[in-house]
Amino acid sequence: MNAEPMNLTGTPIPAKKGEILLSVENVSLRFGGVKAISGVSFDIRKGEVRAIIGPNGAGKTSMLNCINGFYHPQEGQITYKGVRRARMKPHQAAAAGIARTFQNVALFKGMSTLDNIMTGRTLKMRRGFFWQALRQGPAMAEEIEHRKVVEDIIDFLQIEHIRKLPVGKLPYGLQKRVELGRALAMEPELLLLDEPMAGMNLEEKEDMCRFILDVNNQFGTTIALIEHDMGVVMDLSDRVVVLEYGRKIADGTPDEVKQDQKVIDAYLGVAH
Amino acid sequence: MFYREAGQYKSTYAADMAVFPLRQDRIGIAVILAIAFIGIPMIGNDFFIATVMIPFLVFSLAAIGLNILTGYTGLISLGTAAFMGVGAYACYKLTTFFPGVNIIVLILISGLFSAAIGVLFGLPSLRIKGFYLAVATLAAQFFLQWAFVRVPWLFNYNASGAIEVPLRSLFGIPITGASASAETRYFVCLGLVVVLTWFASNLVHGRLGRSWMAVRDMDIAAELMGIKLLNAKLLAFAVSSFYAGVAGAMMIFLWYGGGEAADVFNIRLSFNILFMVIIGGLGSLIGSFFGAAFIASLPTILKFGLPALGVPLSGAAAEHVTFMLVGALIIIFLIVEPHGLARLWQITKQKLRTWPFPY
Amino acid sequence: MSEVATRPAPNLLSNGWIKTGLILIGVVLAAIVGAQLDSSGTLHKVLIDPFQQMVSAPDLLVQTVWEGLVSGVLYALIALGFVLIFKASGVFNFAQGIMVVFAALTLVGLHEKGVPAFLAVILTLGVMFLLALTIERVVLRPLVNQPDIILFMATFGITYFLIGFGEAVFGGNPKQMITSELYLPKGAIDAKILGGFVSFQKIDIAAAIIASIMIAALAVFFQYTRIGRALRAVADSHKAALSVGISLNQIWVIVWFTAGIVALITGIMWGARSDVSFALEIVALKALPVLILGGFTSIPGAIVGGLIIGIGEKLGEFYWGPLIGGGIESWLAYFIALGFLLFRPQGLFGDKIIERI
Amino acid sequence: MNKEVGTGPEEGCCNVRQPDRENATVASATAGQADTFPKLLMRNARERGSRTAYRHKDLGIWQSWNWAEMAEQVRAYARGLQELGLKRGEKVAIIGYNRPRLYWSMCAAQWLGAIPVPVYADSVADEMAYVLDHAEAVFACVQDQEQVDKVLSIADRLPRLRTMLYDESRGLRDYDHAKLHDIGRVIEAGAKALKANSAASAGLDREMEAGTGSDLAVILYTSGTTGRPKGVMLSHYNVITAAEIGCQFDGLNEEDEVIAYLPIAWVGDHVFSYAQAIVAGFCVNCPEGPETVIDDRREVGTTYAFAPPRVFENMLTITMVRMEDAGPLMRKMFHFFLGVAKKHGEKILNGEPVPLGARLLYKLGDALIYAPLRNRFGLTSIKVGYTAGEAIGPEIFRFYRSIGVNLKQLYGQTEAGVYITMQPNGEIRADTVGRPAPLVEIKLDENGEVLYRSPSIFGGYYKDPEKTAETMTADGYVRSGDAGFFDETGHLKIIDRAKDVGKLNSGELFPPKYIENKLKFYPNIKEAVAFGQGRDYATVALNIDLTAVGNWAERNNVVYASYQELAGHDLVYDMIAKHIDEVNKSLASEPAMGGAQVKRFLILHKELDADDGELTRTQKVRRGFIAERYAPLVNALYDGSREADISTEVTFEDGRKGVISARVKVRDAKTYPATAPERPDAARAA
Repeated sequence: MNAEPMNLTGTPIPAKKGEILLSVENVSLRFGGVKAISGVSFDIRKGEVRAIIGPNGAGKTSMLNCINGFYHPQEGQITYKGVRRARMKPHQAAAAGIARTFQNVALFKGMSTLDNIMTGRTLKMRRGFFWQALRQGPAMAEEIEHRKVVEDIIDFLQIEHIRKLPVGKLPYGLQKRVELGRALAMEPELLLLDEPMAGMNLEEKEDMCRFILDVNNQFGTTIALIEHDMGVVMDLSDRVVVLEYGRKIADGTPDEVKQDQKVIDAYLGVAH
Repeated sequence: MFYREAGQYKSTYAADMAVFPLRQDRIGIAVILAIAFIGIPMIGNDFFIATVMIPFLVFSLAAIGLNILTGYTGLISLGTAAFMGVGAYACYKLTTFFPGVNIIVLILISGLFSAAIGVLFGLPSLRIKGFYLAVATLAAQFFLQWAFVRVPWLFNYNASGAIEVPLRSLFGIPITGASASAETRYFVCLGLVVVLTWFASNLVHGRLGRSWMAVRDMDIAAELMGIKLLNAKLLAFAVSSFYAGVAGAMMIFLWYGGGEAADVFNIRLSFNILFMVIIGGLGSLIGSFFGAAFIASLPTILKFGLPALGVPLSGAAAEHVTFMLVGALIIIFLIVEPHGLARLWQITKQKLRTWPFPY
Repeated sequence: MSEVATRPAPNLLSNGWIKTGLILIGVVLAAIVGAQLDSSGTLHKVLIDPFQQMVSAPDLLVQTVWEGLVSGVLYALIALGFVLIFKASGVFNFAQGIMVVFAALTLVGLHEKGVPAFLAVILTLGVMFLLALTIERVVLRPLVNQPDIILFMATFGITYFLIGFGEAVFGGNPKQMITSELYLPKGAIDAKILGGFVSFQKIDIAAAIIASIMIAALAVFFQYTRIGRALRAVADSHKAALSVGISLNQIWVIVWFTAGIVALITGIMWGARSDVSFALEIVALKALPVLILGGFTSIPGAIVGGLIIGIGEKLGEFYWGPLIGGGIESWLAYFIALGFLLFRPQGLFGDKIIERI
Repeated sequence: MNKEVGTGPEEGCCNVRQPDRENATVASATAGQADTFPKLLMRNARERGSRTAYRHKDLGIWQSWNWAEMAEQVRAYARGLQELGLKRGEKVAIIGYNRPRLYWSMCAAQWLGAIPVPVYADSVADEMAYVLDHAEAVFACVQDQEQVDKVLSIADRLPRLRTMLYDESRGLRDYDHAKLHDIGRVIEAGAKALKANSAASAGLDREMEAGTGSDLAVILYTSGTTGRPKGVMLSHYNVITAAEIGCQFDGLNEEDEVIAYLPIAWVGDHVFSYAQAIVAGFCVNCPEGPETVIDDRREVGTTYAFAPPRVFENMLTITMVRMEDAGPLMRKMFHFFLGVAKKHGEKILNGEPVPLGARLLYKLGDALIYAPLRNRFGLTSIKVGYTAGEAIGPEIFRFYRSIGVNLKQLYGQTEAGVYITMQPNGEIRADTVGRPAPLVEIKLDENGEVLYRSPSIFGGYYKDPEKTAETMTADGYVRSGDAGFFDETGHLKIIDRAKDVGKLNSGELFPPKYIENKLKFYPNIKEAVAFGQGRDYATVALNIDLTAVGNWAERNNVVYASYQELAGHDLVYDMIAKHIDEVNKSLASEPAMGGAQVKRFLILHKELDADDGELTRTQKVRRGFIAERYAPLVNALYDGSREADISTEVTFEDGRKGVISARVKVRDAKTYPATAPERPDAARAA
C-alpha cells in the first residue's frame, strides 16, 4: 500500500489554459484522389480534454492517425511540444509521449491483461538482450519495477479480477478498459482516444467517463478524444473541434459549438 | 485433481511472475529433469538413446527456434533446415580454424553465424507478411542448400563433399567423433537443450517476448506502443536462427556424423520442423517438445507399430503407407486440435486444476 | 468511420538494419563470388562479359529466352492453380505441385493398365474431381474458419498423403509421358535466326499454345459463366457471395477441380519434357516465387510473373551461373522475386496492401 | 447476528444451563497486563513480532505486515490522529470494505481511548446519517472516494463530524483537503512526529497505558428488524473475553489464517478478523475485492473460516450446477462418492466407528473428489469453519461435513459479544446449535425464550437505556428474543422468534413454525398451517405438493382430475396421516414439545396463493388471515366433525374472481406420550 497509488508522472495539476502542446496547421491528407482531410487547423493545449467530433467519414480518425504518425499528411504541418515534425513514425510518436486507443479494440488478443498493459512499458525498459535471456538480477528488478506501475494502473481501472485472463475472451467494455490501461502504461503526455465509449452500455460509459476525467485530473494528461455521444462530449471536454467532410466547421467550448448553426446542420436535419 | 493450489499465495512479484508459479508444476519439472538426467541414461540402451532421445532433443531445439519466430512473432519460415545447416557448416569451419577450442563453445558460436544469416534473410519481413514471407524464406532454403553443395570452401574442398566430425573431448571424455559414446553425446545434447530452453523461456516471458507477441497479434498497435517492428522481427529471426543453428550443429556433430551433411538440411526437414511447431502448438515452448516427440517418433512408431497391428508390410510399401498415414494424421490432428498438443496439455492441466468441475 | 490508406513506403536506407543488411549482402556475395574467381577480372566477368556474349551470339540468346519462356509458361500454370485456390478459398495450397505430379501419374498409370489414352484423360479428370470433392469434405469443411496457417499446414498433409498414395498405387519409378498417344507433336524445328540455329521443340510450342488456350478459356469461364461470377464474388467477399445464394462448399469443389484440371494439363506438358516422377515436386516449388512476383490473387500476375521468372532464371543460369559454380537455377527465381519485392511489396498485380486502424 | 432459527420445540420454561466450569479458566489471565487491544498489539509485537499480522492482496500480490510493523504503523497512526485532535471518549466511524488500514484505524482509535464505530459500507445514506449522528462520530475513516462522497452528501446532518480520513486516494485529488486526510500521510506524519519528539512518544504510550479493560472498546450497530439500529456497547474486557472463548474452544493460535470479507460492522467480523487475530496472534487476509474472494481464499488457504449460510449455499449450488456440465462418467463418480460421503463422511469426521471397507472407500473418494473439492473451495487446510447469522439448511451443513470440512454452527448475538452456544468437536449436529459456550450461562424462561449471561455480554445500548432495560434482566441476563429448548444431549435447539411461539390452553408451548417446518420437510407437503394458540390442542391444515403427490398417484394408479380431487382422496389422506404420525413421534421425543403434537388435520381443497392474500409475496403463510378465511374448516378441526363445507372466493390467473366450494374431510392423528426427560432442571425456574 503506498500513499499515492497513482504516482505516474508526478506532474502537478496543470492549469486548463496551458501552453499549446500540439498544433495542427492547415493539414491536408489525400488517399489517391480522395481528400480525407483538407486544410484543417486547430491546437491542443496542455492539460485539456479536447474533443473531435463530426459525422461519419468526417476525417476524425485520419486526424488522429496523422497526429501519431501513422499517416503523413501531404500538406500542412503538425507541431508537437514546439517541434515541427515531418514524417514522424509511429514509434517515434510513442517515444515522444503520444499514446493512443483505437476505435475497434486493437489489443494483443493472445496475451493476458497484465501482459497487454506491460507492453505499454516497453519503451521505458532498458535491460538488453542478455539480461533478458537470464531474467535474473537487474532484468527481473526492472520487470518488477514496471509490474508495480502496471498494477497501479490495474488498480486504477479496477480490472484486478481479469488480470491474468487472456484479453481475447473478455467482454467488449472490459477490453476497452484494458486498452486504455495499455495506453496509460506509456505515461503519455498526449492521449488520443478514438471513440472510447463506442458499443458500451450506460454503466460502462459512466465508468469510462470517470476514468478519463481521473486520468486528466490526476496525471494531468492531455486528452484528445473522438466521441459520438454528444452528452459525453459536452460533459468531458474543455474544447471541441467539429469536422465535416474533412473540413473544420467549428471550434470552441462545448456550449459554443452546440449553438453553432453549421454544427446543428451537420448533425441534424441536413441529409447529405 | 493433483493440483492443490490452496495456500500457494504470492507475496512478491518475483514469485508471481515465475514461469512455474504452482508448486506442483515445479515438482513436475524437477521429476522430468531427473528422469532425463538420471533415469534415461540408467534405463535406456545405446540404441534407444542414439536413435530416439538424441534426435528428439535436436528436433526440440530446432522447433523451439522456429516457434520463437512463427509461434511468438507470427512470421512463417520454411527455411529452418537451411539455418540449421549454416550452424553445422559454421561449426565445421570453426573446428578447422580453432581446433583447440572446446567443441561445446564452438557449437554455440556457430549459432551466432546462423543468427547473422537469419537476420539477412529476415530483412524482407519489413515489407512482406504472411505467406509472402514464407515463400521468401524458401529463398534462404534453396540458396543455402545450394551453397552447401557448390561452395567447396565450406567442406574444406573435400572430394566427397562430406564434412568430417573430428574427435573432441571434454574433461578427457570424447564427446564428438566416432569414439564418443551415445550416452555422452546425449548428456551434451541434454545440457545444451536444457540451458537454451531456459534462455528461451526467459526471453518469451520478458519484454522481448511481449514485443514479439504484440507484433504477432496486432503489429500496428505494437508500433504505436513504441515497438520498432523491424527490430523486433529481425531479433526474432536472429534468435530463431541461433537456435536452429545450434540444433544443426548438434545434429551433425552429436547425432548424424558428417557424411550426410549436404543432403540432410533439405526442405523436407524444414517442413518437418514446421509440423512439429504446429502440431506441438504455436507459441508454446513445451509444445515444441511435444511436437518434436510426435513427429520424430511417428515414422518409427508406424514402422514398428503397423506390423504389430497385423499389417504386414515390407520395404517400399511400408514407406508409402507411412507417408499416407503421416499426411492423414496431420490433417486429422489439425481438425481435432488446431492449437496443437500444447493446447491439449493446457486443457488437461486446466481440467486437473478444476477437477472435479468441468471448468 | 472507415478511413483507409496506404502507408507511405518507408525510406529503406534510413533504417540501420536495412543498411547493415545491404552491406552484409554485398559482403557475403562478394565473398562467395570472390572465392570462386581468381583475383583478376571478376567485375569484368560479372558485369560486362555476359552482355558481350549476348550481343556476339544472339542466336544463343534467343534460344535461352525461348527455353525460359517455355518453362515460364509451365511455372505460370502451376502458379495459376495456386492463385485460383487462394482467391476463392484463401487457402495457400502447398499441394498444388503434388497435384500436378499426381494427375500426370494417374494418367500414365491408367494408360499402363491398358486404358486408352483419351479415356485415361477423362478418367483422370474424374479422379481429380473426386480428389477435389474429398478435399472439400474431409479437409476444408472441418477446418473452416481456422487461421490461414492451419489450412496451409493441412495442405502439407494432403501433399504427404498424395505422395504416399501415388507411390503406393503407381509405384515410385519415373514414367514416360504418353505423348504420342495424346497426339502431342515430337521432334524439333530448327530455325535459322540471327546467324545461328535455334531449336524449337514442337512439344514446347504445343505447350505454349495449349497454355494460352487454357488461360483464355479460364478467362471466359470467369467472365461469362454464372459459376465464374460466383467465384469472383467469393474472392471479393464471402459474405457477399453468401448473400447471392452461392454455396461456399460447391465453390470450393469447383475451384479445386479447376485447379486439378490445370494440374493435369501442366502435368502432361511437363511430363512430356522430362519424366513423370515425384522429382517434379521440387520444380513445383519454383512456382512459388512466381506468386510473390505476381501476387497471390492475380491471374495475369501469375502469367507475367511466370514468364519473368522463367526467362530470368534461364538467362541467369546460362550467362552468370558458371561464374559461381552453376546450378543457381534452384534459387535464382527467389532472388529475382525478392528483388522485385523491395519495390512492390504487393507484387506486380497484387491488390494494394491496405492497413486499417 | 440476530437470530438463529433452528428446529425442535419444547414446552417448558426456565431451563438453566450452567457453563462448563472446566473451560472457565479463560479471560482471567488477561486481566493483569494486556487488557486492551492496543496493549495486546504491543504484546504481539514483542512476542511474535516477525509473524504476519495482516495480509492484503493489493496490486496483484499479497502485501503483508508483521506484528511489529503493524504495531509501529498503528502507533504512528495513533499519534497522527492525536495531532488531528482526536480525544479520549470520542467516536470514530469506520466505513468501508475489509482493508488492513481500516482495522488499524480501530486500533489506533482505541489507543487514544476513542471508540471505533464500524458502519455497514453499503447502508443507504439516510441510515448512515442516523448511525453517525447517533454515535456522535467526530472522525470518519473511510475506504475510498465512494465512501467520502457518501459521507460528504450527509455532512450537513452531522454537525459533530470534524475530520475524514481515507485509505485510497484515487479521485480525491481535487477535493477540499482541509478536513480530508490520506491515512497513509497521517501515519507518516505521526511517525515523523514520534521520531522527532520523544516527549510525544512517551505521551502516546501513556495514552495507551491509560486505557483499561473496562473502557468501551467498540460500538456495533445492529440493524434491528424493526426501528432504528441500536448501538451495542462492548468493552475491551467483553470483546477480549469473547475472543478468548472462541480461540480456546477451537484451539486457534498464531499459525492460523483467516480471510476477512464480511462487513466490518458485523460482530462476527469484528471478533474473528480483529479481536481474535490480535488475541491469538493469527493472520488476517484481506481480499482484493468482493469479486475475488473465492480466488483469494483459495490462494491463502485459510485455516479458520466463517461465513453466513448463503456463502456455503452458493458454493454448493455452483458445484451442483457445474457438475451438471461434466461428462457422464465424472458425474456418476461424483455422485457415487457423494453418496459414500453422505453415509460415512460425518461419522469419520466425528471419529465414530466405521467399517473398514467404507473407510477405504471414503479414502478413495477423498483422493478423487473430496480433497479436490475442498481445494476448489479454498478449504484444504481448514481447521474449523463456522456458519452463523441464520439457520443453515441441514443438508448443506451435512454436505460440507461429509466431505471433511469441519463446519460448525454457532449461535450468537452482537449483544453477547458473539458467542452464546457452540458445537464442540465430535458433537456436531445439523439440527442443534450446540452447548453453551464457555463462561456462558443460559436459561429458558416460561415462554421458552433463551436468556444468557457471560463476561462478554454488552454494557447496554448506546444512548438508549429504555431498550437496554427491556433486553437485560435484573440479574444480568440478556433476552435473546429467540425461543428454544435443550434436547436430551444438552444441546440447544432454537425454535423460532420468541414472540411467535404461542401456548396451548394447557400451558404447553405451541411453536407453529417449528411444526410447519417439520411437516414441510416431506416432499409431499407443500404448505402447512398450524393452529393451536389459545386452543386445547394443535391442528394443521395442509397443501399437498401437486408434483410430488401427482407422481405418486401415477405410480399407484390413483386417478384424479384436479388438485381438489387429489387432495380429497382417501389414499392421499392415508399417506399424509403417516407423515403426521412421524412428526408426532418426533415431537413426543423432544423435551417440551410433546404437547404440540398434531391431533387433527385436514388437506385444503385449494392451494394457498399469494394472489388470494394467503401467502406473503415471499411465500410465507399468513396464519391469521387463513384462520379467518377458512373459519368453518378451523372450527371443524376443533369441533370433532368428520367433514366440513367451505366456499371461498378465489382470483384466477387472468384476474377474474370466482368461488370454489368443497367438502373437506378432517382426520384424527395418533399422538404419543411425551418420552423426553421431563424438564430436568425445571426446579431452578427463574
